[in-house]
Amino acid sequence: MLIDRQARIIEKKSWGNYYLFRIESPEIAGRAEPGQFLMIKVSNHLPPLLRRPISLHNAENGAVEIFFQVAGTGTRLLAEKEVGSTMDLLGPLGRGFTVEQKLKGQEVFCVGGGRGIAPLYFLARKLKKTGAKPVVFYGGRTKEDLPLTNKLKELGLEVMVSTDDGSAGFSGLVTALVGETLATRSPAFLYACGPEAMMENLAQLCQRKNLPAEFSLESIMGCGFGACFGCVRKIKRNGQPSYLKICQEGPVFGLEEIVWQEKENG
Amino acid sequence: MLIDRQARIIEKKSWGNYYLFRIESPEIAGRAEPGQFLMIKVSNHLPPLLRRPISLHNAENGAVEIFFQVAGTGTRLLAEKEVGSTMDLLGPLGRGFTVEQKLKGQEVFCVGGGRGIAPLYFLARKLKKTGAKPVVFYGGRTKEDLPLTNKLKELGLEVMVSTDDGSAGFSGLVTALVGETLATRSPAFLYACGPEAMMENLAQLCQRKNLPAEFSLESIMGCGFGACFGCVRKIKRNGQPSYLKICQEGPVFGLEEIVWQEKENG
Amino acid sequence: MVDLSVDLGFLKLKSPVLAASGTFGYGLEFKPFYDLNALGGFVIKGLYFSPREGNKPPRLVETPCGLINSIGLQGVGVEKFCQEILPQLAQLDTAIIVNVCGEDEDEYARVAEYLNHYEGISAFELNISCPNVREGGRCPAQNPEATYRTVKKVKEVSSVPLITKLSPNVTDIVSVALAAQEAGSQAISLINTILAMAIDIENRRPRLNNIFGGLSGPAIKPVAVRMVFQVARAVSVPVIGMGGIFSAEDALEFIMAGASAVQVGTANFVDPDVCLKIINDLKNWAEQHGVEKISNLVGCVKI
Amino acid sequence: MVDLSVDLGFLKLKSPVLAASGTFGYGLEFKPFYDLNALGGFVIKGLYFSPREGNKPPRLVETPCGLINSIGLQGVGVEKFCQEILPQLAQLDTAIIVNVCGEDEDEYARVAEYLNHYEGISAFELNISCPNVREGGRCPAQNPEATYRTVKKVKEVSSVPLITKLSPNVTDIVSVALAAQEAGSQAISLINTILAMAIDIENRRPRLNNIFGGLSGPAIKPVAVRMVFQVARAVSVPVIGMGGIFSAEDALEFIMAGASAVQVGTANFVDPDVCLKIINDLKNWAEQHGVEKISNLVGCVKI
Ligand SMILES: Cc1cc2nc3c(=O)[nH]c(=O)nc-3n(C[C@H](O)[C@H](O)[C@H](O)COP(=O)(O)OP(=O)(O)OC[C@H]3O[C@@H](n4cnc5c(N)ncnc54)[C@H](O)[C@@H]3O)c2cc1C
Ligand SMILES: Cc1cc2nc3c(=O)[nH]c(=O)nc-3n(C[C@H](O)[C@H](O)[C@H](O)COP(=O)(O)OP(=O)(O)OC[C@H]3O[C@@H](n4cnc5c(N)ncnc54)[C@H](O)[C@@H]3O)c2cc1C
Ligand SMILES: Cc1cc2nc3c(=O)[nH]c(=O)nc-3n(C[C@H](O)[C@H](O)[C@H](O)COP(=O)(O)O)c2cc1C
Ligand SMILES: Cc1cc2nc3c(=O)[nH]c(=O)nc-3n(C[C@H](O)[C@H](O)[C@H](O)COP(=O)(O)O)c2cc1C
Ligand code: FES
Ligand code: FES
Repeated sequence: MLIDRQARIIEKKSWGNYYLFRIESPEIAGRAEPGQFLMIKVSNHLPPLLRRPISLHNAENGAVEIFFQVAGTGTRLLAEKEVGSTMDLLGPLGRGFTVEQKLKGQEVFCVGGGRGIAPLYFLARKLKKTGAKPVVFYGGRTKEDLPLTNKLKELGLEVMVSTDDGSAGFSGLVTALVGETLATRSPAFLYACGPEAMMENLAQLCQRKNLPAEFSLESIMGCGFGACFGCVRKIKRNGQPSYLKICQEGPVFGLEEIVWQEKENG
Repeated sequence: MLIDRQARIIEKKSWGNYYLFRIESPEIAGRAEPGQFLMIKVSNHLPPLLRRPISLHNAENGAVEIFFQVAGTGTRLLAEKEVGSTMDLLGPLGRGFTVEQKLKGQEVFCVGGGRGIAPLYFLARKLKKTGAKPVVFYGGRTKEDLPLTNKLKELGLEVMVSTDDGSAGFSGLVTALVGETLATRSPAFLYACGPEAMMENLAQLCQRKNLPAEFSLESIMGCGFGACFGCVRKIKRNGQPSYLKICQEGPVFGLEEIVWQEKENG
Repeated sequence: MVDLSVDLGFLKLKSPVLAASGTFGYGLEFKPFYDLNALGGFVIKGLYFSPREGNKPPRLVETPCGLINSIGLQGVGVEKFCQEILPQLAQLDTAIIVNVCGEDEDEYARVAEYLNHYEGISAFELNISCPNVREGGRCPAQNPEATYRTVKKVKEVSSVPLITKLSPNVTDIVSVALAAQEAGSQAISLINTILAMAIDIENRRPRLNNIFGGLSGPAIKPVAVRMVFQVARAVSVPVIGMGGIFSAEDALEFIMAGASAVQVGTANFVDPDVCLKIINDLKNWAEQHGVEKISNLVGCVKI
Repeated sequence: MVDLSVDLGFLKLKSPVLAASGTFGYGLEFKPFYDLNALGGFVIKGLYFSPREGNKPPRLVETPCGLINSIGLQGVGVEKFCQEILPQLAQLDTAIIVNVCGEDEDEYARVAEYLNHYEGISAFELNISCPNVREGGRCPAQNPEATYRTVKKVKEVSSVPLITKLSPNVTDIVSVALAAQEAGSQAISLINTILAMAIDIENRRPRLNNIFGGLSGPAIKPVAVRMVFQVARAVSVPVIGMGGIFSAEDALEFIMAGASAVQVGTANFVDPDVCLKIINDLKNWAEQHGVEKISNLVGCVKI
């Protein structure tokens, strides 16, 4: 974990509300693991006061990639940055996805909803390298929400897309697509990142099917490195459920660890 | 007085810490008088919270000009704006300099210190049109503080410059230069804008010489249009000295009106 | 068509958006920017019996997302106000509220008595919470007993409905609000500014000549929302909320916290037409959210 | 060479910059970013006798130039702290201050008594001002008598120097500070957070599960500077100032207002190495301004 105050944006793409940046940051890129995240200072002026957590979408050749959706002031300011300008990054933070050697040769599902696809690209790359066979499920409300479909296909992966309105791929929720697919296929593991409701539904599916899984959770973060106790969620780890820091003990947690009902206050 | 939220920057120049913008704003330009000012929103985000007061440096052909020096956060953000971007202007505000017809054919002195030169360009143009003969005194710490010298000369005016360090023109304070010049010449009026100490010294000179004069004062401004009572200074107008609003009753005041000792708190 | 009107009981407002005292001059300063009749109303700058000079400048300093002022209630006094300004306001079709000030309880009452005789004043807002006139920022609203006495005294002489404006510089805002209600105040407005200070480290002096001033603006909004929420749940009279409102979304926070109406202060300096914008945006928000009457939202926050 | 050291009487600090409780974890979280020995010291997150869960999330919300938190003092309790964390801190050569909490006066005393037996604690900071644990944000620091009683009780059992941390949610900060001094507190630190609230207007719910939380960050700096100034002029013990310090310039405002040392809170979240930067910038500022000893600036504001 380190601070890179001079990370330079070397590529920028955008699709509507979605943005992808490629940022030169050799040291962070060198340490990054799929599922970890960055805390990004979106502006040199206040507000916003706090950094914003954004997943590592990729890390290669001394650069990291991020993929994000404009959700408010912070991400809007981030989106306004241009190629050539520098950013202040803190990372890599948190514990990423577990990729065990025993997945070699096995089929694994990676399920991303909306901006939740961000860390799964990086994960799928690593899975492939390990010799696993990742199948990526990519869901959105409409086809405009699926800008990374080609990028994923270019990795040589099987990609199944779904849209709530049927404008591309499977018509319906991505959870329904995963459910249907599970009727005929038996992956060794499932990884997911996306809206809370999506992940909770997937967790139920996995429980029924006895399918081991990991989920990347979100939470409002004050610091990103364990200092503020702001990001906690109820997690069962070594015994009783207790409030664990998402930023340090997660953001990735195992199926059995997560207490979903603890949604509290929307 | 009106709000132009879409005033477009059409020209930008800079010299070190000094900036000149030409901004398309036909309605404000059409009403502007020398000595009046704008309240400028320097950013669409907070902070800074408040607009910043900047004098009208010129108004012609549907555009206004401003000339400013970076003094803090607000002016720094202003300086970062680029040609083509739009600004939110409120103006023209306040009461400008008095230019009476009887100055026709007479010599008048315009004394600007540092960024205080800003409104005097606009004033000198108007004086020339009236048929007066403006002589511009332009003082700075060093020759880098005098970026408008040529622009003033191009108006066809007599321009006398001074620098504290002698790097250009008269070596010493601009007040000394004015004092020396007054030994041999007898202008009909003096106008000044600049640091408080400079103006106070000039006021003493004028009093001794019985030279009528007007000064453009500064004050921290909350609103710029009379609503907050934040910008007051002690002024003698119709009787006893009282706190008058610089933004509405000024920023230009007559020699006899200003209570200089009322500097209060640096 | 969304219904923006608000019934305070003693006063019907066209919209829940008022301009706050001390930030709207005498109203006339804003005429160039829009038709003031769009407003729910506005509150006149604090008025003492006699004209007042106010504090020595500098009187303003900007802080992160905030503004500290130490104006000290510079103003024209009741006579000039009634002779020269009120007649110009009388033509407006919107609520004119006078912010009533006093050095002591007697002066508050004298101001109220004087103003009683004039037409065109919809209500008094009793300013017992200005931090800029007494030593160390003290004011009656910092004490339930002093609040009760002052309100009671004015209530007895006043023929105009009474709103009492509270100070945030207290340990227990609810006890002060209850005292004002008990003494007959027909509404509570809050918050006035938070006592604050800034130092110019180069000169090693306070930035304000008065040393202390009152903090306003977005910085204080979370404190104001909290206090409005606390007071609205404790009193039975309507609450008028303010503190850092710059947008319709900000106004809605206060309304949902329990404010029947809101006041917009510092924002008027930045965007002279901000009240108009907030009113329009409130209307749009209500339409988009299927809210027929803005006042249905008052205090709707679920806890 | 500028002398940054500060002598609080009961404790010598290498520099006037401490990290504030609750914003520096147990210190260890910051080891990756710089050598903690550069600090004047740091204050451990609030410690109760037993481990505590803290409040339900969401626990944070950002506001204009501010942060509201309702962590509710989640923590490991004294036993685990002394067994597992303190030994790791003992190797550091900087002041370790423990923020002592309690549900009631007895618990404060029990925590102090327990910690007395361990080496490596430079001082206790008595946290009688957390707005996040009792109903409606109440705390002992809102009342001079409760303050006196709590401080006195801890003082009687404590073998470690005592700092008392005050709450800004009061009418009269000076009376509380005097009560703490009277009861034997050897220093006063202030301010803790300001009680605040934010509402999610789309969901019509408070943004924090706990409804209220404490506001920190640049937004509150002008309020904090004012209170530090007031307290420093009234007490004879040293004052430790905090609230919204993000830069050396901010720190200097507090020092000139009368703070012998400062604490940096929320800023640690944004820039984990901010304390180090502030220390370096303070040194440079002092050099440029011909100040040989930072502590010569304490309370130097001219009024
Ligand atoms: C570990 C982690 C990784 C993330 N990775 C990505 C990513 O790769 N791409 C991406 O587009 N987004 C990602 N997010 C979400 C992203 O952090 C939020 O969208 C962003 O912080 C919103 O900030 P804002 O200023 O734009 O919006 P705000 O105006 O602050 O808020 C807009 C909405 O976003 C919610 N929000 C605010 N902060 C957070 C937060 N920390 N987490 C979740 N929701 C929040 C608010 O409650 C509000 O509803 C991630 C979040 C976490 C915790
Ligand atoms: C009527 C009027 C006309 C002006 N015209 C010009 C102009 O044409 N060109 C130009 O360069 N400057 C002009 N100024 C000064 C300019 O407004 C300030 O330099 C600017 O507001 C500083 O803002 P900031 O955010 O950059 O600095 P801040 O960080 O806010 O402050 C930096 C320094 O400037 C001082 N300052 C802050 N606000 C003002 C203010 N309103 N007036 C004076 N000093 C202030 C502060 O006390 C501080 O010492 C004018 C000021 C007034 C009142
Ligand atoms: C410059 C200024 C002057 C003020 N004068 C008064 C006043 O005369 N009477 C009063 O009751 N409140 C006065 N206030 C307080 C405001 O009415 C309001 O309560 C406060 O500023 C909080 O609202 P805001 O954050 O929207 O400004 C003044 C505020 C400012 C900024
Ligand atoms: C997330 C968070 C947790 C805090 N926890 C504590 C605490 O445990 N004990 C305490 O005395 N103060 C606590 N505080 C208050 C800070 O120590 C400090 O007094 C306050 O935040 C003001 O300083 P700042 O604006 O620099 O953050 C906490 C503040 C924050 C933001
Ligand atoms: S975000 Fe601060 S502890 Fe997790
Ligand atoms: S700046 Fe507001 S009255 Fe002059």
